Amino acid sequence: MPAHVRPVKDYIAVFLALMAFTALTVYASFVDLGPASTFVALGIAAAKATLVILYFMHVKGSTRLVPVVILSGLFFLFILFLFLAADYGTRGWLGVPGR
Amino acid sequence: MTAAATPAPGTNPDGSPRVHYLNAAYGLKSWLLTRDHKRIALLYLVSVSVFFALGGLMAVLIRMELVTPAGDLFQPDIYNRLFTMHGVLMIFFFLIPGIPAVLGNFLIPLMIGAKDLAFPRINLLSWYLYSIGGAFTLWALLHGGVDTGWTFYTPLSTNYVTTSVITVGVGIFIAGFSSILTGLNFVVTIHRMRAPGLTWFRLPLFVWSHYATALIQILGTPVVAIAILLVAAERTLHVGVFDPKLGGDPVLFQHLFWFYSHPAVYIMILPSMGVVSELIATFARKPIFGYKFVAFASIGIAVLGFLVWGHHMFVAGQSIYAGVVFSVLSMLVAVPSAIKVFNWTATLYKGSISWDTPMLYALGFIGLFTIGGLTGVMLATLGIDAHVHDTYFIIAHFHYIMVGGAIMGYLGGLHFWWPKITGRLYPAFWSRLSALVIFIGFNVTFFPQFILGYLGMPRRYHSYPPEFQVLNVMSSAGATILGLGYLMPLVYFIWSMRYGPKAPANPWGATGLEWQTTSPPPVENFKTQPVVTAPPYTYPAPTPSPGVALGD
Amino acid sequence: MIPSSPLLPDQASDVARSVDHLMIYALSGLVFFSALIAILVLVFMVKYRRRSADQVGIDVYETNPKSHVLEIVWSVIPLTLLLILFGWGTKVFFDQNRPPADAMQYWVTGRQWMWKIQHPDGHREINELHVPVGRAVRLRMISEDVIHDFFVPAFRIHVDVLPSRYTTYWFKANRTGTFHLFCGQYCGTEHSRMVGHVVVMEPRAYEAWLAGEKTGPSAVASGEELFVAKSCNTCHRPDSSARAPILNGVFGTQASLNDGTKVLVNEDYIRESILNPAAKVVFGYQPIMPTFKGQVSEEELIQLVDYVKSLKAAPTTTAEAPQ
Amino acid sequence: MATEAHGTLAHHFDSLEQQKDSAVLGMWTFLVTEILFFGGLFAAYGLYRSLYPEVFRAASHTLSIQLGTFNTVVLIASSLTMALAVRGGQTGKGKLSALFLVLTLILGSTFLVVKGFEYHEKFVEHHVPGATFHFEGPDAVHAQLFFSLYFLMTGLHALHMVVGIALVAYVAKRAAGGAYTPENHNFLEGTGLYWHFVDLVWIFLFPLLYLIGRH
Repeated sequence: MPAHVRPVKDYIAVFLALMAFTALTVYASFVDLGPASTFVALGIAAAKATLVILYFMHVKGSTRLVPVVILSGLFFLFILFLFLAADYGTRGWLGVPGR
Repeated sequence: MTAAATPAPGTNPDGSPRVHYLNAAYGLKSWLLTRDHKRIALLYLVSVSVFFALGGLMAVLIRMELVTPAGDLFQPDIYNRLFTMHGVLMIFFFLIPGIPAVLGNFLIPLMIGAKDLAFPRINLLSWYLYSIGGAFTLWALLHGGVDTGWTFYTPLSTNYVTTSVITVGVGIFIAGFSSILTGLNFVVTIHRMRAPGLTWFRLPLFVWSHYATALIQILGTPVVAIAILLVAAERTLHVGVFDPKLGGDPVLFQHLFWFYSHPAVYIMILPSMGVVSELIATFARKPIFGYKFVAFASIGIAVLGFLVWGHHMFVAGQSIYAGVVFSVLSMLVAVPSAIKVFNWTATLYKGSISWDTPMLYALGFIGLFTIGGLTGVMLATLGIDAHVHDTYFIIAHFHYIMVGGAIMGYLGGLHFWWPKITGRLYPAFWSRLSALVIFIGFNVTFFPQFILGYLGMPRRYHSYPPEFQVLNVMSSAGATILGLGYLMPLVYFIWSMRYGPKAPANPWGATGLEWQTTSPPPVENFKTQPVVTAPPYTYPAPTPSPGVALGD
Repeated sequence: MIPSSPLLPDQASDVARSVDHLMIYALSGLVFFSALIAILVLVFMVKYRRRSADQVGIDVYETNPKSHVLEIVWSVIPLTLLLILFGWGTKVFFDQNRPPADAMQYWVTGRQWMWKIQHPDGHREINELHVPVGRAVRLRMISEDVIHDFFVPAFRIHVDVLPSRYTTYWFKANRTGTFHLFCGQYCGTEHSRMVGHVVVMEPRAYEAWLAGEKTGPSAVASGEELFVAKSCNTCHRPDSSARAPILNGVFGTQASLNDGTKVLVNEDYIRESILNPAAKVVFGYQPIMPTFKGQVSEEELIQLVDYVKSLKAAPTTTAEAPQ
Repeated sequence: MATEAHGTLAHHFDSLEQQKDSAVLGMWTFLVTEILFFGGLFAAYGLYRSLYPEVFRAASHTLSIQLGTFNTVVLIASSLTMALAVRGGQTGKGKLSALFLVLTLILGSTFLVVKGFEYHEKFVEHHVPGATFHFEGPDAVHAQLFFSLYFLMTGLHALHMVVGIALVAYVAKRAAGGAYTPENHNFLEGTGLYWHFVDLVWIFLFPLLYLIGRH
């Protein structure tokens, strides 16, 4: 609704921040961070995604229900990842093939 | 009905309005292009009934084959296609859309005092998607069907069978979209379209359970969609995400499949629980014992339902430790289900209980669901599941949940709201008899299968060792009774549409906004916006308000 | 031939007995609760039947402050019983899945639609498994095509047979007899004919039976032959100039890989290293080994794996053996 | 989804605000299903990447980081133009909105063209899974798995782009015709949300497929 029109400069600022994050993540990928590199890359991606969701997608300033919907979706996605990891990560602990 | 000495303009002599949603427009186009949720519900009613009949026919053929141990009626390939298509049709095209798309579609706007669902065009689209998905599946059926089992386990489904896996996969994929859109419509409608005064804790439990169902439809369906897509990709594109020969893991498919397909069981049973809550309250004429517990139990089942899928994979090569986690979480799901059953039973205490047909179905539901649920607990126990996994024990268990639970609730709901949907009453004697016949037929069919399963008869067996024959013959005999029981409502419902006595607005003396409007309801449900001032199930029920119903 | 009782399957191992005990516990819970619900429903139906058309029920929930207590009681009691069931069931499941160390090693290869079985001494049979009574038997299983499942109701355990890696089934028969063997996972057209028998015999009868049958070379011996026939020994040799890791004594150890991680050398790793040698290359070696995918059958793989498993560390080459 | 009611208030809503809230909530709910749809593929990718880290790293090195970065910039820029187009709808400037939508369209098409070049390169290098697949280096089997997942994920993403471009074209035409008002531009808003979502997927695909462990 007209009450929630965001100034153009906000959008430009978000865009520039996204560009900066993109440069950062490309740069980070060429630095040997060891196993942390995955987390750095995904962390930067999550930060970029948050910016897009909050500003471009107007979740900031929306009704409270919208973030609840998004977070519950992410929660169940997390459940999928978590239990997959629980299976594949503990295979072989018992020392009996197939268990 | 308030008796009017002279009928008001636009009403029949008995006070009901002359124009309602059924006769507001005529012709095929007025049905196929309708955006009225009530008409779409009827479109769904017809189409799911067709699929139920087809699936039932296959069940009959399966039971005929199993009368003798030798496997002498059909070739094994035909038998395999029969049980696969039985599962596919019943699960994806009858049970999952069944109650939500028929009763939910019809009732949710009525129950919350809205004129329609939030997105009427999407509602119609979802019926078309369902029909297209169904058409794909039927097309595949005519071309020989599928013989992978409804679970489509890889690598059998990807690299070994030559039947129409992709066609049926596409059908299920499209029907999945229909299911997602229905769920989406319900969630938005329940959040945004409630009548003034209708707070969350004044919602009928039917609406609560549909809300929980919608959450599963939205969150689970996409994952099975991608799993089916990957199966199709493996069959066509030399992609090997699940193919051990190409470096993939077939067990991953089972994870993705059951991430949806276990919660999908709750898509089938939760709406039925909602129906039963309505029936128990109405026919005991008192509020549901522990309304909030029952409401939150629905949400609890939906959420916990997502955490337990691995109990289908205890012996599938899953890590034993993951199995332990899934087992204990599965035990937890039993708690909200137990809460529901105890609360329904407690509601009967000091009630004013009538023995009308819908109530008989509801009580049948409680009994059968209790057995189904408790055997489910056995299956969640690692040590027992290791033995009865993929035997007739599990067949019996999920038929107790899906047929004894979901279909009993569906039929109970149909009998309860039939006067509202069609404006006609059906014969009381025959309908009571049908409830009894179905209950008996069901138990004779499926109880012997528990024993068969524990004895070790594996599922999906076309021929079996002769010592299992006695119980199989019993089961097949029961199926005959059950089939007869299902034919009875078909006959008297169709009869009632033409010859049944006209139904008043509130034949059962029930609370709930849907009984405040006329039977059948007008096109926009209520003439004036209803306002809710009390919790649900406050008896005695208010007489239908002429203001809401007729607008005068 | 096959004894059967009308309501209970044969019970032919100690584990089967403990599964039955567990089942009795669960079943008594089922009977108790479903009887409770059924009786309450029927009693209320009759006692509180509607006596006049406008009679309404009495809401006891809001008026009785103890209602919430009741809710908690009927949540906590089932939960407690369920957790007992869970704990007990888990214990039984571990018993079902953890073979004792002294178990006799058999091999099972599933394919559409038959079971191929090899005995420790090399004897083979199809759809029949002869075992001595009173000895723990461990089956190492793999499928050549789709997922199958080894299921003997008398032993009360299913285990899926996967095409991607080995799985394990074990039992210790405590009585002689002939018991059903089923494929428990739907595997295509002739799934219901992928059945056979487990014949449990007195040890002496088993020895006599083995002696009467034509016996082939043992798996280890066949594996050794294959090891030479496929020229594995040209690279995997116990001397310092070898281009490939020395295999003596590697089984059961942790091998360091080129990417810095470690992997347990077990049956699955050896099988994978034959089929897809470059996937996990031992530290210090080049990925030069060709794949043997399509050149060796699952049964030959079993023999090779077993041969590698049998190679004991030679005292002279300990310095070269990967840790 | 926000296909309901372009012009004014639909008959079954009480107010425009209720209608807009419903549209936004419906679109987001739909996007949540999309998250889980892609989520299944991400799960498969994450699983195999953690099981075969070496070869996945080696295979991901063959992707062009220049083209990937270029496409990331293009897509984020298209998100900016889309956000400004929606802002045009909010302020009732239909022509401006249409202009930004056309820009979005051009940027989106650029992305697809570049993606097409990348795919072409894969064909030339025999990195397309199938009989002709060839991978220099150890463990070609799991390298092929990487490329299977690469094509599935980027292909599904590209498919969503195509749908998005069709939607944007339709919305641009309507915006130019003055169909969207500050009170009701729900379809424009919904299209914007969809477009941003497609961008979001790429924001995760880019590091996962192209970047991690480049050193």
